[in-house]
Amino acid sequence: MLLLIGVWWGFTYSSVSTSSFPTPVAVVRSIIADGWGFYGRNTAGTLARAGWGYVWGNCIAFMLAALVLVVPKLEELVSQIGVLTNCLPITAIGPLVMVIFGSRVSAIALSAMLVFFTTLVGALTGLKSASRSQLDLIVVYGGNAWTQVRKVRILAALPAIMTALQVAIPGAILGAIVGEYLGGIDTGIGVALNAAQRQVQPDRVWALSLVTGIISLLGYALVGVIGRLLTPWAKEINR
Amino acid sequence: MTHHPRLDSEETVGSDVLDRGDEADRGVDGIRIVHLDKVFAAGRGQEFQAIRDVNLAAPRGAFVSLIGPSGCGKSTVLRILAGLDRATSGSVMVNGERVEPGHATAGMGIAFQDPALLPWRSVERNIALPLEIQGHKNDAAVRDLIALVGLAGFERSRPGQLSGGMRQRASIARALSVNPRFLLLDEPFGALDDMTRRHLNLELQRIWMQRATTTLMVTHGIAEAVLLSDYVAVMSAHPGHVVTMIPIDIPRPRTVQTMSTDAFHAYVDRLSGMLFSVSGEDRDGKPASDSGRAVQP
Amino acid sequence: MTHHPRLDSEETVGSDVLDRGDEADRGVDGIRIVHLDKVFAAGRGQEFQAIRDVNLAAPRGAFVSLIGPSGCGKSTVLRILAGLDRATSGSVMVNGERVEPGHATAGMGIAFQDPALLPWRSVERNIALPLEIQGHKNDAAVRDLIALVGLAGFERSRPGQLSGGMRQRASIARALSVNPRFLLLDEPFGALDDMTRRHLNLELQRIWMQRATTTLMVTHGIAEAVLLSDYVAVMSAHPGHVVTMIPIDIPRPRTVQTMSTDAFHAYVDRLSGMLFSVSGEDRDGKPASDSGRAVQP
Amino acid sequence: TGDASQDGKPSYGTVGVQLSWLKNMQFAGMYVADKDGFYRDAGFDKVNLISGGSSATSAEAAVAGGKALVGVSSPLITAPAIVNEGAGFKTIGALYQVNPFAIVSAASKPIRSVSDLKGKKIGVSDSNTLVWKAFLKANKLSEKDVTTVPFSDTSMLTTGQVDGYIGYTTTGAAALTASGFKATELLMADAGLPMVGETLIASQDAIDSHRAELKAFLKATIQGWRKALSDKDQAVNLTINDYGKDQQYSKQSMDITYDREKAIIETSETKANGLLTISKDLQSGTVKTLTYAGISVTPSKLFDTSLIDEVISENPELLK
Amino acid sequence: MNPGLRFVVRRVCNMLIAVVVVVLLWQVVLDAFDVNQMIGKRPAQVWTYLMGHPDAAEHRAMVFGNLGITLRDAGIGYVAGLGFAFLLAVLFCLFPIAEHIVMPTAMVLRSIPLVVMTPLITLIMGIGQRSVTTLVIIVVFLPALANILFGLRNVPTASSDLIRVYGGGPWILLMKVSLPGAVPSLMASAKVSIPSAVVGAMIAEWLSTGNGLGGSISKAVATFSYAQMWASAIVIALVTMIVYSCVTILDDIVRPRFVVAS
Ligand SMILES: Nc1ncnc2c1ncn2[C@@H]1O[C@H](COP(=O)(O)OP(=O)(O)OP(=O)(O)O)[C@@H](O)[C@H]1O
Ligand SMILES: Nc1ncnc2c1ncn2[C@@H]1O[C@H](COP(=O)(O)OP(=O)(O)OP(=O)(O)O)[C@@H](O)[C@H]1O
Ligand SMILES: [Mg+2]
Ligand SMILES: [Mg+2]
Repeated sequence: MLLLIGVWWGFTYSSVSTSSFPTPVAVVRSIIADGWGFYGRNTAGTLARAGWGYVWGNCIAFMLAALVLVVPKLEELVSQIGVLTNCLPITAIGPLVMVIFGSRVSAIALSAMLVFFTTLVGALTGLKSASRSQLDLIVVYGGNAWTQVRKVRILAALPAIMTALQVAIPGAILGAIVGEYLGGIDTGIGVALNAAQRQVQPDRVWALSLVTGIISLLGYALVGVIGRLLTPWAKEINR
Repeated sequence: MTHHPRLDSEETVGSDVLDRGDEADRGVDGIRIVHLDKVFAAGRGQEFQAIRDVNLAAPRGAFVSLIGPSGCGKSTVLRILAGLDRATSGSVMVNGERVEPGHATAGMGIAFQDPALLPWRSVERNIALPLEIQGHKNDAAVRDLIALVGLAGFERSRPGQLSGGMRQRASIARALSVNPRFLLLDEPFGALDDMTRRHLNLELQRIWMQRATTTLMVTHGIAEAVLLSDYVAVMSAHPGHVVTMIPIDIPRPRTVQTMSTDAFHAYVDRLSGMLFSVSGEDRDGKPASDSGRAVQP
Repeated sequence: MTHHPRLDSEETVGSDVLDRGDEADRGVDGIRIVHLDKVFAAGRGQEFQAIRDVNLAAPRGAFVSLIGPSGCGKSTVLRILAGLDRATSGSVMVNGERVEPGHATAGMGIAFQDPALLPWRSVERNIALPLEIQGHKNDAAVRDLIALVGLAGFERSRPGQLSGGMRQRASIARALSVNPRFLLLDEPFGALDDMTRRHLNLELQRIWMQRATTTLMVTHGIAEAVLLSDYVAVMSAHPGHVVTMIPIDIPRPRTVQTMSTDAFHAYVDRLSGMLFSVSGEDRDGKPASDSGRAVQP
Repeated sequence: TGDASQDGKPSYGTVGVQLSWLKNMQFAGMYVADKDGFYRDAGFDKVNLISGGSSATSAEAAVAGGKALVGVSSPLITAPAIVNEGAGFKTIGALYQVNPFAIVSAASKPIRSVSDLKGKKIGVSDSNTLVWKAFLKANKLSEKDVTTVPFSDTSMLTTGQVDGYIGYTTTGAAALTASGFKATELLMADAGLPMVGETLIASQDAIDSHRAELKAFLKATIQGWRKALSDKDQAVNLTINDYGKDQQYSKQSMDITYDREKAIIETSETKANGLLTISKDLQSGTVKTLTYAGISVTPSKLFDTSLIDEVISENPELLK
Repeated sequence: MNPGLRFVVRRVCNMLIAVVVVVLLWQVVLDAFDVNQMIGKRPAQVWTYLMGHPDAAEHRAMVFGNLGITLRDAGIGYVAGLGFAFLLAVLFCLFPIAEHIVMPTAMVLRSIPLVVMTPLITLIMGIGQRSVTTLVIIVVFLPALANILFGLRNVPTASSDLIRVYGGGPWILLMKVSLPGAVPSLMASAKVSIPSAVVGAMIAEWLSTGNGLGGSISKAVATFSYAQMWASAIVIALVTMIVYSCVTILDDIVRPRFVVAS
């Protein structure tokens, strides 16, 4: 991290006019100058959207993953739909999302979309990681496929799912910001970023980006910690 | 089904157990394995015949042990009996019901060769799992079973925090938790010291006598097999085949003292001899050669 | 280091083995375990003392068996000896070298309690793995080992295609593949039938005698321990502790016939008695109660 | 058509207006109309000003989807929508009387006339592709004479990756200068591309069936802009501290923007005809510009000035 | 029919079913939300644009021409991004300290919107292939890295113990255990990265070169040419789905060699 700042400093110091790529000092100064009123409100808006997007994206991913578990034939189809949601550029789906969901929810929808596929693939991979003998155990005591899912597969998948959930964090935030960037919203990092860019305030642009990065980092670390708490067995026998 | 399974055994099976007055409800249809074959796909288009024409019949409520050299197909037979694997041919019935692959036999308890505990569950919750699946909870029973296998104090430990033997004991407790009418045990005491093993042997006998549980146990301990069984089936290898089934005619309940009787020793010696003769021809104790690999087109 | 480990044993250890003229290069520093403690974190801030003040010394080239009730800490001792776990306190030396956690002892072979085969490697390549790691290949040796453990014909099978006993045999072969000067075996024969087990016992003795391998074997088979060992250490449980170490004074090579001698039976009975006394107070064979769980603040 | 409430005043309920960009100076008149109650007086319970953003077609989409009664857009988007899709939109008024697009360049390496352009590298964002095409055509420049690259941020100019970029005169050079980078601009309007900007669009359906409502909206909006143009403090204040509060705009740059906007909103024509009106000349000029961009449309297809004309004639006070 | 052929036929059928369902879904969603026909083109309209329209040939030439550019951009970025992620994951395994330096950087890079990043990247790399590739790498990189790393780390303790007792260091652990064990995760990353690479390439084209489908789609949106936009989007979506299917088939072939149920 320190290294990164160092490189940044060196870069901005030496080569480029500071009017376009600010030094770390300028960025920090800009953060202090804008203050809590600015960042508090904008990040709160973005976080709320990213949070909802995260929840929705993950819920849908889990529902589809569960569906695949019950009807394994659907796997190909479900992941193909995942691919579909993930391979279209935002410039293409942005207007559509705005029309379908309304401008206010579009940031949430985009955020959910970016989260969805990562989690879906993580969940599908994880749900296959239960061992044969663990599944047999359920069968012999009269459990059905659904019991296997509940008692074994979900928990066996938990480490993989937690990784997916971790990776989904920056996705969720990015989605929310891009959604805000597209329009229809008054408060949020994406809006502030767009405005700052137009107003030629590179200090603020980079400050906002930095804040975003830090938020992602915190979220990523947080999910990591939760994951470790949730799966204490992962480092134990690990068959 | 009136067809009687052909047994490649010297003895015939049945009447002596049925004579036991206290177990009048036991029928002759406890376990019935007829012409069982299992061929595994062994990769690169090859096939491997693990067992061939296995036949075995035991009355309801009987305790049957299955012994044989390592790799002869004991676990394979057991997994087919449990409905976990599909036989290549042949049929299997348990307590009067036909075993269908993928369908659990009602009232079955099973301990696999590997303990297969769920790593995220505590000992207690691992043992309670079958009850949970079947929708009835019974905390008291679980507690009793934990004490029975000597795991009191470790209720909340996870499998990763247990020793090998402790894991195996948890797996036995789990098999017993459902009050099974049909019990399958695959080398249940292999990782236990003699003391613990003997204790659990006798507890198993007590439980079996109380509940008239039809039981099939795979084991490597000949003494253990004689101590517990009504019948001991001996398998030969490559491909696995039940060569004989010997009724053990020692009165119940058997105790530690039983193990020093002449009758007991006679059975142990006889079975050792048999096992020896199916295991190999070499006097120095060379094991069954696993090299006669049957490759079929 | 001149400090001599205190042994809670009736016997003292050493001279009798050194007398054996054919093994002149064996020192007195084969295995030296001094005041070994291991405390596990047991979750929720609690701690669990698995072993306390374990002491054990054996000369270079000796064959030592470790017996004790299930869960008494045998595997824990073995893992510390292997440098896999860090002791909470105490020190461990092997063949004159201090064991440092995380550093492999040169020339060590080990078979874990669970076979730990790599599922994507064939039997053959699993057995060759230690050689591969150490950078020397020896296909002939691997082939011989496969034959030795009776896995000929299964060289190319994957572990998932083997029976439990076959997997265990592969793991033994792997432990032997490095021509070890120091061998650790954790219940290596637990999943094998008597016939195979006896064969491998004798093979192990042969290899050990040829190579003067310092060996520590954890086992539940008292007869096996007596058959193979120079010393048998007996552990009690909760927390684990070596209560005694008994030298086995039976001439080598021992054979199947050895097992019917009176000396052999005397040792077996004596060890059974000891194991019984450390295991529990209950005549009916109640196992060591695992309930006295030491929880420290 | 709104219901007449008890006191005979019409009531149009709540309507949405899709703005073309974030809430900045560009919509000051609407803020005033909202704050000072002109919309309420005109019969609206509430006028929702919906922010736009980088999604270029949001106004057309919102109007077509019925989410907004009026959208703020540009002929450069509306015309293709009409031509390509046969869409039933009309431009019913225009705020900017002068084509707001400009080529912004560094003062140290200025592009002041078309002849300066040769051999230069110009950043053009996708939404400005058409106007750039029209500009090249109108000035008989070929694609080879200037290099076009996608434009993402003004830093491309300040770091010299491009020699100029296409932006709004209201924000472009002014904001750059305010940030400490001396910039100049070449107005497209001065280079043969007359065009209206910040146009108000409505669907044909609304024009036919909600005429009174639209007229009420136009009237209140004109009132708002009249007030905004006469009271700079209020306009700038509302933008910085109210509607655009979360963007913390700097007063300095808003002041500059205000002045620039005023110049292209209040022309001699609007002084005579009223704000938001579009003269016949300007209509045909716009259509000509569109033709350069490869879009052939007739004034009557693109514009419907009947509403604004009626509003002005019915409310002569709007001209004073 | 031989099993290999049957396998391929089954996968192709699955693929076709997926396409049909997607097309149905497309129609149904647009109808359900009553999306205006000008913006939400229906399958039939896209078909007309590409096949039935008088200028259809021209349209096709344009769309497929751009498709080629995009596939090239995505392909280069995909290989580079995945390779880079793989190398870094391996590096992290060997030197865990490196993770503490690189991971935060990767996170920050990933969460900064590309619109902000692009000018910096084009400044360093120049406008063209190199900056497109860099942008694709940024998009592909983090999820791939996290997945591969998870796979490499998810080593059974028993296996790592085995390597350690025989004196194997991190490198041997990696070669003998971690890598073979991580094959499922590697394949999962290879799959997830396909759509990421495509979308990354299109974003990069939009922001940096203006070529390819990324450039043409956003220009089409800006000029209200929704038929062209939809046609481009659908074509790239279908192509991505096909590529994804191919990698899935590869996965199905490779995976069983490494995960053997025991
Ligand atoms: N999935 C499989 N694929 C191929 N061969 C298999 C498979 N499972 C088992 N076998 C083979 O079938 C034979 C019998 O295996 P099984 O596990 O039934 O032996 P066992 O009698 O239980 O041996 P042990 O006492 O060692 O557990 C073995 O030779 C084994 O290699
Ligand atoms: N990782 C761990 N965390 C907590 N407790 C542990 C852990 N590993 C082992 N123990 C405890 O340490 C004790 C000794 O375990 P160990 O595996 O050494 O026993 P053992 O003598 O090998 O038994 P067995 O004969 O059953 O294999 C057991 O009570 C076990 O519960
Ligand atoms: Mg078996
Ligand atoms: Mg152990």
